[in-house]
Amino acid sequence: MAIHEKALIEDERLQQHDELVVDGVDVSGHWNTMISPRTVRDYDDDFETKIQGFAGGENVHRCWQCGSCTNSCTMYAQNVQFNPRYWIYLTRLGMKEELVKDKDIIWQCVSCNKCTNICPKDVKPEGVMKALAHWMEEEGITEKAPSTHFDEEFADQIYKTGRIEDGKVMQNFFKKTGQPLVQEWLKVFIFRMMKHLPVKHLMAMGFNTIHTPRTKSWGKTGDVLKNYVREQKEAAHG
Amino acid sequence: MQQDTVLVVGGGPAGLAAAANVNSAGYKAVVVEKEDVLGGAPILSGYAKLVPSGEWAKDAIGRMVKRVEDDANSTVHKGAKVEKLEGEAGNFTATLTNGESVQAGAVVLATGFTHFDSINKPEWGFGTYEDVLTTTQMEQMVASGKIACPSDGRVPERVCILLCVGSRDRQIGREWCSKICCTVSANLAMEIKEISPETDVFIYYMDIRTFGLYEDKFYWKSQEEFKTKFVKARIAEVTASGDGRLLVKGEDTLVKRPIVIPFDIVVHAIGMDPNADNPEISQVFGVGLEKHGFLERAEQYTNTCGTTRKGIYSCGAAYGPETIDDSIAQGAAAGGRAVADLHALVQKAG
Amino acid sequence: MATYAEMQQIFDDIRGDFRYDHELNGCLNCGICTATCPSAQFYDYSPREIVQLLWTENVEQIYDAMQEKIWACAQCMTCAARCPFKNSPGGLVAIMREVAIKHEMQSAKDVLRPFGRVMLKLITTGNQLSPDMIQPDHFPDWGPNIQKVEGDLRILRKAIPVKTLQTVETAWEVSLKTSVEMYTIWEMTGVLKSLELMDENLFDVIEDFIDEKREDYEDWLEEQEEEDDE
Amino acid sequence: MSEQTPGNHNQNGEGAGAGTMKPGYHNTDGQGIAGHGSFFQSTDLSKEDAVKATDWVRKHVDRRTIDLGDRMDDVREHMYELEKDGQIIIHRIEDQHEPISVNTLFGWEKKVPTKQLWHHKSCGQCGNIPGYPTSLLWFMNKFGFEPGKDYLDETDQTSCTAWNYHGSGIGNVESLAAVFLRNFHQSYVSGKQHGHELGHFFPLVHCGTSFGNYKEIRKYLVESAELREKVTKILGKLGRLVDGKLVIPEEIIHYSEWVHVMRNRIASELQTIDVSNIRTTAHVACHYYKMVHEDAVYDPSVLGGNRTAIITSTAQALGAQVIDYSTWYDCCGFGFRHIISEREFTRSFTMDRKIRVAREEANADVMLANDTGCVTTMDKNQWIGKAHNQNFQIPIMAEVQFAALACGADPFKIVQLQWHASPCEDLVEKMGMSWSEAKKTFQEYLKEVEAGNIEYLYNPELAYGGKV
Repeated sequence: MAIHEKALIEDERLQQHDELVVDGVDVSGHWNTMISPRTVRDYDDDFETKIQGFAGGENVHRCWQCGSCTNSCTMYAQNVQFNPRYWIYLTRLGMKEELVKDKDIIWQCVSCNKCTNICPKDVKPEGVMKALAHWMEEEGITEKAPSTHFDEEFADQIYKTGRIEDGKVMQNFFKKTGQPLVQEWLKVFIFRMMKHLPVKHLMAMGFNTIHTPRTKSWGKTGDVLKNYVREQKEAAHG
Repeated sequence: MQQDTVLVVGGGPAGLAAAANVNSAGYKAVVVEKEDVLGGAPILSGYAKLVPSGEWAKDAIGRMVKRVEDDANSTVHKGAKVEKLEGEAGNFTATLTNGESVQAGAVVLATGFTHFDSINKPEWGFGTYEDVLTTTQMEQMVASGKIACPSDGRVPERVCILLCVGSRDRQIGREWCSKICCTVSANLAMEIKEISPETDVFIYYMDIRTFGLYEDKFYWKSQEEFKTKFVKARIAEVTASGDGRLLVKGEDTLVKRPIVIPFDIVVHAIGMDPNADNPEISQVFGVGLEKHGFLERAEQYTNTCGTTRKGIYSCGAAYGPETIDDSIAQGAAAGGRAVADLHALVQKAG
Repeated sequence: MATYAEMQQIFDDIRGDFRYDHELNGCLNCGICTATCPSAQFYDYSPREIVQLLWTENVEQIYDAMQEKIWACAQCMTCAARCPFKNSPGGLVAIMREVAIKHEMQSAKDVLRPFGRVMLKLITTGNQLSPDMIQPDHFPDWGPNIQKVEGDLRILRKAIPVKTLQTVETAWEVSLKTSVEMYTIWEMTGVLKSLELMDENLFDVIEDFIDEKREDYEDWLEEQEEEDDE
Repeated sequence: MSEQTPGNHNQNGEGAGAGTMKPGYHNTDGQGIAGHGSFFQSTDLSKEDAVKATDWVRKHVDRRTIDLGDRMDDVREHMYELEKDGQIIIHRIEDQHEPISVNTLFGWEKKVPTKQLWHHKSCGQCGNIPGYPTSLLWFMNKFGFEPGKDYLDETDQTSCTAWNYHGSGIGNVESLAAVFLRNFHQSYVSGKQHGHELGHFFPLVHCGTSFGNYKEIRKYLVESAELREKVTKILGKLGRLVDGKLVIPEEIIHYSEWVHVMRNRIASELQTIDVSNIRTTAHVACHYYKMVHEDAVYDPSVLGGNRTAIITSTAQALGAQVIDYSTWYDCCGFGFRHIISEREFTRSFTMDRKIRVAREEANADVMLANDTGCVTTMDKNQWIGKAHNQNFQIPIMAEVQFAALACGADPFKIVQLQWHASPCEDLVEKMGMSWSEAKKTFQEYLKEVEAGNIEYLYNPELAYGGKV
């Protein structure tokens, strides 16, 4: 007695023991299948505020679901599952589970900003999608995007030394994103650069890459800066 | 001589406006109000702040009452109804339930509406659960200055307002839109939030009809400044869970899933029914009712203040769901039209 | 996959049913029906969607819905009791199911195969359920405690203090004349015809049974006459 | 709440009063609805004005009809017209049926016959939960009704066949209408067969789905001349017309409506067991009060008239506690085809939306229902919950079975609880009876049955339409 309407039930809502005996009765397989309901039983009241704490999400509460964003969306034209209006709605009510179901496509926003341009209530849907993508990274729902790794490495070096060393940023960025440290394009790039640079500069670059000198009297500035950024973030996220 | 007198039936915003306009033209107004106070629904039902002015009902309507009561050309009969009306346009005689008789050349029926009784929609929990209220009751709570659950006095974490209660519902014979509930609800959401900032307000809607200038002033403002959440779902049932909280059951038609969400207070945005006395009014005054039970308009474009009987005019919510400000405008127009027609009669006779 | 013309015909048959206008007045997409729908709690099934498909005359998606979705409806009719428009989504589903059978849709055949036992019982006896249909070995998921007193089913049924209920193969005793009248109803209203479209084997079994019962009835009538003559 | 404040206007119990239900608690305070708490501050209205402010709340349930005017169609009006036209014969409820009037959802009056009844059985009940019909017949006997004279139980009837209709789509309106008219014709002429006038016995429908289905079919018959014409042909062939006309009963009456109108007599004349310690929850069949809903019984004194009175009224009359729960309005999960071939849905639904809730929220001792499908679904599907940590159990039975227990009927011989899978033992014990002793007695009785010594509620000869 298979479930005829099986296509109407998500797999994760089916519970079944393939082999099971209860009170001496064999109820293996479909004889014990239970379906868990698909009903939404509560909202997460704090979620909207949380997303508003991320850059781009500030105006999410203004949305009235007209659908202009989705209708104008470049990605929606490719994939009807890509629906900014819907994600904004889910964000407003705090339906995180539904949002997470689309985790693999929300980041695909190409930032054409047609939605932001057309929105009659100034919601900035493009920003909301960025905010959602960042929230998912932060929660570990999705892996960090390469750009996030780059940003982090960049900021780290600033905190430590008050300046960045291009070579080191690149090296660590490749490491964190699992890319080979020596890349063909990089070789060509360095080779060309070397041809035109005075030797003195080249030596200084090599030295700096190894010793990463700090900005003059940087002292505790890095820590202060780091604290300030942290505070700002916390204030924004509530 | 009765051709200088207009009988105004009903002392609500429309009737008061009609009487005032009759007076301002130098004619006499006789106001007959079945309740013991003037002011109509805003006063009788204890409304809080009015849409769109934001003034307290008592102050705003109070001024209208005072204007009529202070006018030497006005006579007011409270606690009385018209029992019988004889004569014709220019020469009516009305017998009142208090034994008095009024001679008037014209009659303005400003008889208003009756609030929808939520008991007619029992699956929405009114009458079963103490924490299910109507907008009218919630207005009174706002007027009292404290938002709390009637059942135990706790401050509600969440309040929801259900739109279209007693409107747009063929099951209970109410096919009309009550026009004002969207705006009133958005306004109420702001009032609740103002008094009780820790309370989240949700409005469950099928569509939002905050027409005209009410759009940004109420709908947008409640959403953008007061963080009211609008959920696209018309609620099917309200029940209570074991912990005493109310459960609101609907389909979120945007998410396309059934929802069962806990709330502390559920507010019915009740609609406007025809005045429960309309069958009687129709008989006493010899005027027709349209198919929903409101008074029938004589003619939409050239005689908007008329009824099916010559010399009898109407205005405001007697014709169908109406806002307070439009009721006042219509009342003024009806008063003006009555006086103008009487003036023409006298000229003709003269 | 059906052609567009076939799908259009299916829709026309649905729309042509005399109940159609009675069950569908319009729709504002409010969602009350789906909110109260037991099936919507568990299936990706929505009476609102069914009504919308019909209301917007979307013949392709109506056809799709008839493959699977219409069978999810539990026919409790809560939707009809609640709809502010006085539609009956459940009633519309009933029409769609009948049309699915009329068009011999494979989905209908698949769905109805396990239901054959009920149809067999119903069409032959006029009862839809009988004591011998719900013995423990039929439905292990109802557990070992399906009867609280051990014993032979026939004896346990005999211990019901009403004669008409002391039956095993039918819910109550139905007189032969009654059964034969019922067979006439099945024939004249096209029920047997529908059954033949759905499940030819079951139809053959039932037809044999009906013939046999009719013969029994004829014999009984003759006996009666003879008795009266005596 | 002594002050008359604006919100506190309805505590005199007039109109909607006595409706306040706290979930999980027994409603004992009888307080009015919509009363606000003591914190509630007065606006500047005087007390009198404040009371008037929401006076409309007190104009109660009956308004459901008044405002609706003729836009709410009463099928009976059309039936009377058809009868006047000479098109149909109405099987009327007359004095010999000793009817009691009740109000329906729109405040319409419905006559419920109490005597001279023709039992129209339910296949699910008889096949599966026979304690239903036996408890009902037992009550009729207890009231001194003489079987065969004051009521009939005949073999000349079929099921309504609506289970198949809703489950499969095989079957159609025409066949349902023909079955309906055939069965009810038999009820109409049965009086004559037993030496009375035509129409002497009035049909009492046992099944919820039959009840809903017959009401719906009656509507279609009244609306559609074409349908009437078609079935007239069939009924003619069966010899089931009277003067060439169709016979349609004036009212469709469900057995639980009979129990409802008899509840006070049951409690005052027959009750022997105090059930005030029993926590009951009600599950009213969808097909009783949702299909053709204007015909379901509502009573202002039961649940404030806000929900159908059936079942609750009986439990209250017996003095049991009635406990609210959040899924009161939900269906049981039966689903017609689902319980046979989509069992995963049925068991999941009934466990999640009914049994778990009645157990966790209401902590009920018993769930009372008024239809076969619901009792079967909720009763049989509890056990499998054990497979997925949902071991919620609660006794399930019909309100008429519970009432019979409260009036001292034997749990086995009359109430036939041996056919139930849910833990009815617990309820019987809590009502002060010994399950094990009753069971022992019954097992002794089974030996008598085997030997052919059967006790009857109803003269077995009469079942075959025999002469008295």
